[in-house]
Amino acid sequence: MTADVINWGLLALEPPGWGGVLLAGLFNSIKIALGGYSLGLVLGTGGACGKLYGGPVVKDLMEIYTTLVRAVPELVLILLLYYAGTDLLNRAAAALGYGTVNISGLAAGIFVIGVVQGAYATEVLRGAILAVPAGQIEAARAYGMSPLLTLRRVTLPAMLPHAIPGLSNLWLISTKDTALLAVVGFSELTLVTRQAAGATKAYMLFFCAAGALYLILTLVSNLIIRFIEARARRGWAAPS
Amino acid sequence: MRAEERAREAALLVELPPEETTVEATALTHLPSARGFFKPHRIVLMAVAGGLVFCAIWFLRWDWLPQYAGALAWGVGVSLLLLASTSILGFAIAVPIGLVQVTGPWPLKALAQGFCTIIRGTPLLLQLWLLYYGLGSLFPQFPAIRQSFLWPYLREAWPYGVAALTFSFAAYEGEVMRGAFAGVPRGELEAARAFGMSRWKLFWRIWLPRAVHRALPTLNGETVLQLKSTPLVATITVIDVYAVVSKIRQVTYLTYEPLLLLALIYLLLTALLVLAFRYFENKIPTRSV
Amino acid sequence: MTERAEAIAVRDLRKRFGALEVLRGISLTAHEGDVIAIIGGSGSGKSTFLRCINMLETPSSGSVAIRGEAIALKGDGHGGLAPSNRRQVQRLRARLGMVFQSFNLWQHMTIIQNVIEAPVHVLGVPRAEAMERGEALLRRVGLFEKRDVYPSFLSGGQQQRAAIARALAVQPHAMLFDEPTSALDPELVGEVLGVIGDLAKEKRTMILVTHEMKFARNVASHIVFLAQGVIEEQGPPEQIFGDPRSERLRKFISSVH
Amino acid sequence: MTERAEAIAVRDLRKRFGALEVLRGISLTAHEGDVIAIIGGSGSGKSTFLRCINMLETPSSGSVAIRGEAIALKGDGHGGLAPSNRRQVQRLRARLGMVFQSFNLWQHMTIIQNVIEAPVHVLGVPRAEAMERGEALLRRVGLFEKRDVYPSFLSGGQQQRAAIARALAVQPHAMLFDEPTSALDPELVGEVLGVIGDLAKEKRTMILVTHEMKFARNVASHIVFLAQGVIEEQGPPEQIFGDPRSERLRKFISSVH
Amino acid sequence: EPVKVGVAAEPYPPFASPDASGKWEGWEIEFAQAICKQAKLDCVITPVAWDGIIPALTTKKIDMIVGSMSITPERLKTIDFSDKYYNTPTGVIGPKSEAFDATPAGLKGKTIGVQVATIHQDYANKYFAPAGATVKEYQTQDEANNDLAAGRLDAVQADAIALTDFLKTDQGKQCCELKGNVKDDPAVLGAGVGVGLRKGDTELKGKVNAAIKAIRADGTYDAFSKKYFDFDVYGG
Ligand SMILES: Nc1ncnc2c1ncn2[C@@H]1O[C@H](COP(=O)(O)OP(=O)(O)OP(=O)(O)O)[C@@H](O)[C@H]1O
Ligand SMILES: Nc1ncnc2c1ncn2[C@@H]1O[C@H](COP(=O)(O)OP(=O)(O)OP(=O)(O)O)[C@@H](O)[C@H]1O
Ligand SMILES: [Mg+2]
Ligand SMILES: [Mg+2]
Repeated sequence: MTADVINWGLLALEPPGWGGVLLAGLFNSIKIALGGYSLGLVLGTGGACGKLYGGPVVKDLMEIYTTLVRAVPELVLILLLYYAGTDLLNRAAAALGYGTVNISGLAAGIFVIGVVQGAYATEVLRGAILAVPAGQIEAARAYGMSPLLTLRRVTLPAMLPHAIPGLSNLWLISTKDTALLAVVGFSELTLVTRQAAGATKAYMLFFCAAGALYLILTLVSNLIIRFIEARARRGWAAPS
Repeated sequence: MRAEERAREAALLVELPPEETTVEATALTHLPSARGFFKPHRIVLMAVAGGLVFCAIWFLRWDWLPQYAGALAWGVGVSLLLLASTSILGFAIAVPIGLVQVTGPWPLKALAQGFCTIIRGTPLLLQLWLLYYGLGSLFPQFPAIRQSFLWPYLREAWPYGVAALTFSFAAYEGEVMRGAFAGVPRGELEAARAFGMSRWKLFWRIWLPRAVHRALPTLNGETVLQLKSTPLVATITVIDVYAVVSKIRQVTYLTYEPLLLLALIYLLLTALLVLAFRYFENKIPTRSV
Repeated sequence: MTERAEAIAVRDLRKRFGALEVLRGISLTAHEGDVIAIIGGSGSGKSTFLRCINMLETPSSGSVAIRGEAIALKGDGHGGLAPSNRRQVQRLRARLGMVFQSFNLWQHMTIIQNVIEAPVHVLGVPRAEAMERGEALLRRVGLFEKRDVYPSFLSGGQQQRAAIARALAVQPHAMLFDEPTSALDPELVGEVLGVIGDLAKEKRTMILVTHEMKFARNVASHIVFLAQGVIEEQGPPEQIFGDPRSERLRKFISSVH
Repeated sequence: MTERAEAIAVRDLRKRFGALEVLRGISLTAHEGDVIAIIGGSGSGKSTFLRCINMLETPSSGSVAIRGEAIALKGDGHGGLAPSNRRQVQRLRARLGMVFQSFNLWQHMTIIQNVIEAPVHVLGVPRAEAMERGEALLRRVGLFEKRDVYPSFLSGGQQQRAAIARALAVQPHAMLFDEPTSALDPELVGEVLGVIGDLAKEKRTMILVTHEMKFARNVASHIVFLAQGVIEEQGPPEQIFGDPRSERLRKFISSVH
Repeated sequence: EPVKVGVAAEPYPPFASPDASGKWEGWEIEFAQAICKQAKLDCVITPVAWDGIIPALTTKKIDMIVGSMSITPERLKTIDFSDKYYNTPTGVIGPKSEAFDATPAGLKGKTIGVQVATIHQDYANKYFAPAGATVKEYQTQDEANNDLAAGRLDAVQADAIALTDFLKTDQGKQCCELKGNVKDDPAVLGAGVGVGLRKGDTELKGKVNAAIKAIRADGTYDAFSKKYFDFDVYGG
């Protein structure tokens, strides 16, 4: 129980070690982060297009969305969305006569992280699209491309190099935001760490172990990001 | 020389994407402009919004509000105090962290970079719990600490909250300051040297203010992000506005109302922060290119 | 001239930006094989005129017809016009090869991908066929070895030649050039003008805005001098440069020489 | 010339960057009131020489004396020299007004703050006095109305004039100019040269690196032609421009004219 | 359709805590399994953050709460309860080095830790805070215990069984002892612990009540209780 004897056996993968539980929690965190991030990308792409090309009403609605999400703490948003979002969904389903829909914790977590990420991604992508030289898009128009084709063939691929640093940061934020789901009792890495620490009283050991896991996740992600970035930057002249 | 290069390479391996790229995307730094507020579609939207607010007031329960007004105000005060103290302390640490990464000897450089990477690479919630439940429960095992004059403070929760938030701010803003220090044009520093400034004078009069000036827009965003991080301290028994609202939720068993109010409070606080920063930024105008 | 078909016919084109009337009634017909050079001072509306032809800029009034097919226009509710049929505009645009002052090559595609993009994705040419034709075009502008290189690795002159190949790849009815050399360093201008000169010799229909008077004189079959949004003077190069009538034109020519 | 005091005396200055020896033994004396223009091709070491005078670059060997006071130097352990007394360098620098090619005004201060910064914070002049003198200087360079404006809102020419006022504010024993006009648009060059010309007429000690030959000829009392790190030729302007001896100088003059 | 049984996501031994394989175990988990079996319900144990467990129930994230939740008049305004399934007194523990008793006078000037959203919180706020004690709220019981051991609290008030369990651990044995049980106040401390149910979910309530009666009658309840306690946890 004192710090001088660290009981590494507590981290063993098999019970009575808690390593397996931690890894399962990490796996849950990654699942939510991946799901939320993907959902965020979809929402963000829609949001950015809406903000740039939408009608006045769409533009204003998007502005409200990104303003609210960027001004309110994630923790508060997560609580609101976790309870309100699923409740509204249930009520809507009930009103439409579907009865209650069964929302798993995983889906709720993905939904919550996704909505938050969506607002962030909207801003990142909007900035990246604005960074595409207007002439590139005009050339597409001049060759008879329809607006959708222009978006698919020119605007989106051309903005990618501008968006990647921002999107990489969003991914790192998304992995860390999963920890906030601990406060609604979702069994991701941070919560299982707290449970393990509470059950064994080895607080330092487990929190440090979880920190190391998050850090590894971050650093491995970062290596992958660099690889992707190097590929997306093909075509950009090397900085002279 | 060789060692330095190796250290730099090793450090490069763990460098995270620059913080500046997302600050504006994750923190509100500009309020929507009031101009053109009265276009037809806006009036409709505002009517809808008004309707929603009315519904919220009419159909939801707000009778608990007067009873807790005092506690809420107190909580807001605690949140703001936390924000101010940790931002200022964090900034004070961020300056040397940014500076040594630009000019420091490599051991300091590596240390600063390691600090930034570890803090930026792990969730704040975890850091908070590590400090409070982890480190905090180790302290009393040392009689020396238990008997020291620090113990009355170490018993409390807020020092751990302040420490965690300060470190977090220092790491994120240190990364920003690194870019800001490195981005000050060499010529301006050279001009200062050419006018006979000593190193200290050059740092205090030219390099630091110029770097801060450059970092100001990002600093705005970082401070908003810091405000958004403060509610996490409620999980280690500090009673900020989030904790007050949690308590209201538990006592009244209301799901939405307290949270909506909380969101509104943070929205207003963010707007206030943005306005304050706009005031400062306008003091030193820069021509937008 | 009269027996050849009309490639581009512009009637009484007007364009205003807010209070500023940039084009004040321009009519111009380019028959198949015509090479028309548009010259004029800065701000005289040359670019705007060119951009109105393929509706990158919508005119305030007037009409444009490509190969006898009038572009359908309707009021846009703000006192100007807008195409009433977007598909028609896209179809007609697809066969007008436009070359911009700043090249506007797509930076995320290699040179050959730039060249085959419009044929494959707009005109629906099979990829292999487009590839083959694209490579032939690149060979022609002297860029075959650069086919798999990204644009930002090329010099300005090479980029502009690639842009010309891209415009040729859609087998255009007519080519539109907007100051194709003015973003280039002086030593690179020659290589681009050489390519355009060759195209002119083939009797391709071309409308080009240029500041290179010597070049315009050698290459164009017809010169149009724009001033303050109207055609101040037009005619064969010998007449425009040898015997300018209007005072303005005379001044303009002496200022650029 | 001989009876006037020595303002700047450089003896056998050498400077190497790694393997490259940029300055290969330069000696030059500027007496009070001299206006010395340094000319020479790109990379000939003009800037390096100027920067060695106030130790922004430390020489590899040789010595520099300001108003008869030699700058104390010691070996830096890498085969070069370094100032042995930092305070001395700072004190001497404070009275050498340096004007850079790219102005280097401090962007976070207004123009007047830029001007009074060194007098107040380095020389310890009372703020009110510095302010008064600074305003007089700004009036002199024609920037009085811009005193409370931040540098980024000024044109290049205005910025350079402000930089000159900043250099004058320390009441310098000598002024050093490193190509003060070469970062300016051609139409802005005149206003800056005008200010420098006025200073020259007042018989201020100045060393200026410039590419403006006509200006150097009109203003300088002495011309130094640097080539490949040595003084190839020097003398009064009439001789240098009218009757150049060395082949290199002759070539240089004809190339820049 | 499975019935989601909400348990607090925090360790609360001996009633419910996760083991090293991530499975939940404890007296209350066995109780939940017993009534589900009895009532032929297909149950899944769903951990939920304690302070959000009632919203989770009302927003249908879970269908019942088996989380040592006492039946209080205040809670009955929002949710419904089954009959009680256990009842234990409320105790106060403190460090061995200090002598005081579990009365408002004894706790004057002391910092007392309680878990949020519990009857103990309400009780401490009603009786001890006005008498000059500082009440500190914790997300989990476990963290309050830990802070007591760490010397950051002077006392912890909680369910007597949970406290006894803590005092049996190494950590508890070293530092602390039971200072006594508090004076009962049914208006605050409630009438025992019941299964939390959504209002209007009468069908489930009927099944649960019947199941509780049945396992009490057929000895199942006593059988698994013996594994944990050497007294009658059902209470009088
Ligand atoms: N989108 C626009 N909005 C407002 N004014 C415009 C716009 N485009 C062009 N103009 C104005 O129209 C006038 C003509 O512009 P245009 O680009 O056609 O001139 P130009 O003859 O091509 O000149 P240059 O030789 O400089 O390219 C200019 O005064 C310009 O400022
Ligand atoms: N810090 C440095 N490190 C290495 N080489 C340098 C450095 N500074 C200057 N040089 C080299 O020294 C040579 C002389 O440079 P310098 O700037 O003095 O030339 P210059 O005469 O001022 O030329 P210009 O007219 O282009 O300004 C150049 O070859 C330059 O590349
Ligand atoms: Mg133009
Ligand atoms: Mg130079």
